[in-house]
Amino acid sequence: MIMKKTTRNNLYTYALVIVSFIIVQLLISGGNITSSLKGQLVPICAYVILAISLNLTVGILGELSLGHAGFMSIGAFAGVVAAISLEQIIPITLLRLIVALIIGAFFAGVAGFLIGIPVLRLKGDYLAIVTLAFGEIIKNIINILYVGKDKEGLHFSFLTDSNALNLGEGGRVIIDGPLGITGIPKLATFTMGVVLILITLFIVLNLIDSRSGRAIMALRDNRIAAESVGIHITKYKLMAFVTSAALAGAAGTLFAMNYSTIIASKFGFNTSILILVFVVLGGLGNIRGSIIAATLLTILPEMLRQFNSYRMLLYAIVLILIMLATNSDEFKNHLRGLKERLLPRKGKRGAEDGQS
Amino acid sequence: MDKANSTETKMISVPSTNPVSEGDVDMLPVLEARNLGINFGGLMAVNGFNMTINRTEIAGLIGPNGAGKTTVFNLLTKVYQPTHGNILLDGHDTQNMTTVQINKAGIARTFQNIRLFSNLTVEDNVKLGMHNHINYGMWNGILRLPAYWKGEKQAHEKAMELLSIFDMQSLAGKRAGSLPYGAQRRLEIVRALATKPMLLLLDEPAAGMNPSETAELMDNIVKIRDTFQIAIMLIEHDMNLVMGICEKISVLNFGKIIAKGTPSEIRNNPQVIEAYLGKKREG
Amino acid sequence: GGTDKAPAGQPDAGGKEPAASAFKIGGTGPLTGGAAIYGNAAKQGAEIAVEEINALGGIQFELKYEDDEHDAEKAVNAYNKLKDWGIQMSLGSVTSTPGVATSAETFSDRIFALTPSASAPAVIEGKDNVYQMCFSDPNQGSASAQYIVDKKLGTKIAIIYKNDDVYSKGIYNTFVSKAKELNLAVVSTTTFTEDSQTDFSVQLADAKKNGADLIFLPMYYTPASLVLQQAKSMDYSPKYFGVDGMDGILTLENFDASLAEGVMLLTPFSADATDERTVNFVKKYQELYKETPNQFAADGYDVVYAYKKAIETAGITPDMSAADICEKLVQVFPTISVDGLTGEKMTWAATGEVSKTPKGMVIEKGTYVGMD
Amino acid sequence: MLKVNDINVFYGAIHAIKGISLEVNEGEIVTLIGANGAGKSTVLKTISGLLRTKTGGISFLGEDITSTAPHKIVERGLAHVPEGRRIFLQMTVQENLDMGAYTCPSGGIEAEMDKVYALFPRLLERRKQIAGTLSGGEQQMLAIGRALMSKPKLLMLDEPSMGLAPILVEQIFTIIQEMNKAGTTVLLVEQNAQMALSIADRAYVLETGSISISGTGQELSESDEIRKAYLGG
Amino acid sequence: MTFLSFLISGLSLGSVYAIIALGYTMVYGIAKMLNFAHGDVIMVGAYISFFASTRWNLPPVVGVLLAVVVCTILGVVIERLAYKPLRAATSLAVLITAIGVSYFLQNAALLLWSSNPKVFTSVVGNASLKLFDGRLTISVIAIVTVVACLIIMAALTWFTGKTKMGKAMRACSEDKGAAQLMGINVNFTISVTFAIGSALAAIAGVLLCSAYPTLMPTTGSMPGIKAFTAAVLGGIGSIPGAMIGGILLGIIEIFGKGYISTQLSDAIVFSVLILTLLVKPTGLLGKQINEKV
Ligand SMILES: Nc1ncnc2c1ncn2[C@@H]1O[C@H](COP(=O)(O)OP(=O)(O)OP(=O)(O)O)[C@@H](O)[C@H]1O
Ligand SMILES: Nc1ncnc2c1ncn2[C@@H]1O[C@H](COP(=O)(O)OP(=O)(O)OP(=O)(O)O)[C@@H](O)[C@H]1O
Ligand SMILES: [Mg+2]
Ligand SMILES: [Mg+2]
Repeated sequence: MIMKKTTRNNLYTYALVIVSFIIVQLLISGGNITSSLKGQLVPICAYVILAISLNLTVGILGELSLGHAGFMSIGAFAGVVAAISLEQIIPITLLRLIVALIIGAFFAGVAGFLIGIPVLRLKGDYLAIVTLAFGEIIKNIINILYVGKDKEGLHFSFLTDSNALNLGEGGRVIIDGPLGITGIPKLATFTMGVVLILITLFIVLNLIDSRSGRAIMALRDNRIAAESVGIHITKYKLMAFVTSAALAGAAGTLFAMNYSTIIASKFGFNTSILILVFVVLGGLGNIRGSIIAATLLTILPEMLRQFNSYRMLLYAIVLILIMLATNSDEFKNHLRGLKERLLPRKGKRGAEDGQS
Repeated sequence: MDKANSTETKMISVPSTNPVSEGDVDMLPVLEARNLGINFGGLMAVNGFNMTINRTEIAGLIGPNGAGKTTVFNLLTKVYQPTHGNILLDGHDTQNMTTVQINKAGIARTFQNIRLFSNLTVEDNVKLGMHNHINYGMWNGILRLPAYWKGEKQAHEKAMELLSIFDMQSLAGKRAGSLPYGAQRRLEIVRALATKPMLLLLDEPAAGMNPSETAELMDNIVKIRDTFQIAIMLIEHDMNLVMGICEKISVLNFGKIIAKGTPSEIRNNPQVIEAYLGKKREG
Repeated sequence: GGTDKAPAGQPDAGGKEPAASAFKIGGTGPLTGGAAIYGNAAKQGAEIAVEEINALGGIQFELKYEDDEHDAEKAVNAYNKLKDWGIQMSLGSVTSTPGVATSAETFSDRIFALTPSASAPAVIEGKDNVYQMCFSDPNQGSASAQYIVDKKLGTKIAIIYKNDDVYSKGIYNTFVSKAKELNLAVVSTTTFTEDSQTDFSVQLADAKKNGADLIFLPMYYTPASLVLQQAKSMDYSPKYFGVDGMDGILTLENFDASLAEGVMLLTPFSADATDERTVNFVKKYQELYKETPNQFAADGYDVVYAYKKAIETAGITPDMSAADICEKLVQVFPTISVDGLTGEKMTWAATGEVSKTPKGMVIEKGTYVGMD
Repeated sequence: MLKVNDINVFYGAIHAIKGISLEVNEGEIVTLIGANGAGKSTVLKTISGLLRTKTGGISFLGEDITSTAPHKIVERGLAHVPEGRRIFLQMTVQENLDMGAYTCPSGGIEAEMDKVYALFPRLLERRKQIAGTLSGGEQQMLAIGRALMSKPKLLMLDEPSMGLAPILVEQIFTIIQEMNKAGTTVLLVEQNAQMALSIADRAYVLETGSISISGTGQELSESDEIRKAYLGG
Repeated sequence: MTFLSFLISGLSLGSVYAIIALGYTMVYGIAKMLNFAHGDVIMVGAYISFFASTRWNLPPVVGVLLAVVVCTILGVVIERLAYKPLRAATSLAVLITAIGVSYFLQNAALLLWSSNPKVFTSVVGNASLKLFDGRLTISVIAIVTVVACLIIMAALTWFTGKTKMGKAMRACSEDKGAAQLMGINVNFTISVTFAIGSALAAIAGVLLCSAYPTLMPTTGSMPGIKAFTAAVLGGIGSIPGAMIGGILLGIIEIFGKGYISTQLSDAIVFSVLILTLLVKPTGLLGKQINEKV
């Protein structure tokens, strides 16, 4: 049988990730990579996974979510708490990281399920605002959450402060409310990040190209028709939402394990929006696009550092121009016109230069 | 494929008037609507609607614009919950059932305003019709276990078979939204058929088609009934089609049935002429 | 952006200038976004110091500040950028959360860091080569409680702190435990967040209802100015006690100084001080940036001078590697004493913690007056 | 009155209209027939300015309107009942009719509305109903009624009979003829070719983006070729 | 008495949200886009008014008018350059562009006006009314804001419901193509929408900063998001809804802080929002549009 178009397309996507990985590894072993780029490898992986997972909700399921960073946050905190509390039990770091990733994904998935049940009944912008609200609530709750561990295990406390944990001798505060977690073991590695991207791709691409994925896309295209052919709306909405949340959770763990500190405020509205920008820029439903957009847009602000204080202004302008260039026919025509006008002028200017 | 097609075409070349074949068909009606009604903020869009449809029958529902025909379909498929009356499907009351359950229980439909999954391929649209007949779960799909390959292979074959009814196999890979209007209408029918219904509801299947396309559609509706041995109920304003293939017709006006009967009875019913057909002769 | 102008006479093209004659120092701070005031202030303060020192002709500095948007992730990126540039000594990060992240990096990279203002204990905790120029949060919290008790400033205390902020929460924590120890009654504790820092009516009403006669405000001056304004419109006039972040309130453009009348704070720096160093600094700052410097600017300024002193003491030269410099500085820092804008004879413990005496200040008629 | 001169229209890369020229004279009923996807709707949309030509020109009442904005074209007296009705689903029936009279001075609106209600009494009954909940046929009546509100000089109708009960189809065709007698020129796109040809002065047959045959209504309805292809006989 | 004073604080905060939400909902309801840059236009308006009074010594009224004019022009220019080319694109593409515009405005303000906060002088002074022997104070600015909010709501309701331009706006919001066929100049109509929305943003900026007088480049972003929340709570596109949503949001925020916990106040506000939408899925006054099958 001839390979299906989607199958071929998917293979390109895997190849893109693997080839990029090999190139980067070669650069690293040759010492040809800047600290700046090297430092961004893990966060890029995390953002790629976040973008892919959000694309599942926004592009494939067709529901706008403005609270994706909330799931990232749950994954980050749950995963790091797990990694820290398992320090003695699992001494092998790789194994501990894997366990942390799974726990991060699990908690975020559970949150996705609990949130999904009420939320997914809403439509369009109403759903979007509720996801935003949940993102903010998660942030608020982690800000008043205190977790510590001692010989007796984990202790939890809300609202007061770390003293209320009543930790025993040699106990350690892990989550200290708004101070977040400090002293995180830096377990995340670029290789692990790439492996996680590949797993994410495997899950998402295979899900899309299967019976369940078709059902999810059917909901997006026409809910009423989907019901009329016997597709259970809530089940498939939840399936997409929970998968998306769980993957975001794993990405959150990966992300957090790359920094020595995390705080809840990091995972607010702005981060949710950032991930959404990746998805929209890469194209709704276009997984490879998400990967590329997440990578480029994570690197872009760093590339603009040479412009000093104009950096973020330029970032904004570049973002607007990219959106116009990829989405507007009118703008494309302008560009074409501009090019036509500029080319001859360029020649003229050259002549002038020659004269003076 | 081609061979099968030609034999089938032969089979339907003469529309049979008595499709009820021997023994295996249960004589219980597929559908029975009793005193069905719905109220939209004071407007009784459908009122005291009674109707039975027998197995392998082609029934027509006609009536002026706004008479409540589409609403009847919406009641039968539980897009709206009836405010009065009962619907018996295969002898079972469908009270409290949802649209999804109704479909699983055996009613499939098309829509007056086409509702395809327009960003998906033609093949995927049909496979979605088969959704509840493909038996593998989410993890089988993600992990690409044998059940996935088997299920997808069967689904693909079955989808192609269904598409062949309208000679649409070559369009399988196209985006449904990019098809010409007529093809979209046909695809909707195929998708509905893929759910393996006992009763197929068609809402204005010939709308937007020109006369020659309509003629072809008529042949195909009969062919579908004969091959799948199902009942069909259709709404249509094209009298050539209604009078040509329906075995019995109900006429709705202001939410109430004003006449029932065979095509010739309806055609000559003065009330129907007055409210619906107009003076012009029908072909 | 004045970074490129600051190191006067330094050709900044390429890192391979013959026999590097200037020390490359740099730090990260929020230069954009909501916390940009702090980052820009620290940067500008440091720029002035660099300019002054370079003009002397001896030790030469090349200073570079990178934007971290008050975010740990961006701070690590910014720090890595500085590493690529060839940073030899770090000014850490301006704010605490990024500071914790970058100090972990400087620790493992063996680059010495002296942060002007990242005051959380976690910034220096367990890192032998990371030092603070500012008080650490616990010190401020307990010192404030102690000061209030010693001077009998108030008996019933209300606290308003910023619930999602490391700095604010850190000071609050230690203030409360010290207050308990000293039997200082805290009658009202309320919070706000980044997202709800416009309206303080509820917090003030709670303080008022519980009869608080002094409100402790462990927060930066921007929200504090709103607290003062809203309390006034409620006809509530308790005493206010602030922390070093409160300094700067008088520099707010168009601020009605009468609102701050009687506000007390523990701060190591005041732009109104009359000593020559401060007067000189404030004048330069105003000329260059058209603003009055706040404590962050002063801290930034002092960091550069502390480095100058340490370099002189340890005999460090610009051609040394960052790691070598780091080892020398680790040895020398606990031994030196520096005079700066934020304190005379500042010294450091080997933990990285600074020791300087905070001055109790009170705002009277729009200027700071020593409180003793 | 309307002159379409050798227009080419593209949807992205798809060349939908390939050099079509046609003419509608004052007082005529001209019909445009053709199979699904032939490009009939595209022609109408191009005339009313919703789509732009790549090459070629369109003039209306002697003035060039090739690149005139759609709302300006409407002001000059051209109304278009688009395919798929495009009524304002969230407005009431009456508000929809009001919108139809957007370009008219507010004075004569009442009278015009009464005329539309007289043509379609069902709309009068449903005057306060949200248009989105009307039945398919009712929506079609509203779309036509709305276009009449602007008292157009040239009325372009895209499949007005679609989804209408036989009795209404007849009515609509009668209305078209009556309006035409009262001075409105009509350009009609229809699937129901037989009826369209029977009232048309002239007709064009469209085949995948170009005009294959043109002639008087009668000539075409008698042509064998046409009968076979479009009249189902 | 605490209850009353909380209520008044809530009303005052809420009506600031409401005024922003009115501008938001206007653009949102008609151009069908989430204009995340709206909050930043507010900020620009406040800066203009600030400079008018402190640097150029203009009387407050002139300052406000100047702010309105500048914001109106700004809004129209933004629409022309950044949103108009995207008429045919998905609404998400426009949303992302709006975010780009928001970043742009914030960073431009940072470069132009520095990160140093400025203290805004209330346009109506800091006077307040004292009731019940001074146990209850109501600031004049709170009263002005509430009144302004009511006037704006009434004016907008009249404008969109009764004027020809208002009708054109409603038509554009539903179907731009069909609106053109009615003879409506869609581009002009949308420009007018943005002009009105931005003029309201200027007024909101002045009132916001009069009540809560710190002004920085990021001043508008949080109130912008809160106002968006308020607009949805009240029902998307509904003008009275935006007003009610805004005021409720303010009251809930204050009551949540006052009676439950200041630490949880954000969570409380958003939980109420979620609960409301679960009970009324299209907001308080939003129309439930059932798709006809
Ligand atoms: N959701 C609803 N709310 C209010 N009225 C409705 C609703 N749905 C349908 N109606 C009204 O009920 C009546 C019946 O509508 P229905 O769509 O069933 O008509 P129909 O017979 O299918 O007409 P057509 O042939 O024109 O499609 C119409 O007058 C319509 O306006
Ligand atoms: N928006 C679009 N994008 C791409 N192609 C289009 C679009 N609209 C129409 N087409 C294509 O242009 C051609 C002409 O379409 P048009 O709608 O004008 O046909 P029509 O003659 O009106 O057909 P129908 O009888 O189905 O209404 C068709 O091949 C169609 O697929
Ligand atoms: Mg119908
Ligand atoms: Mg058409």
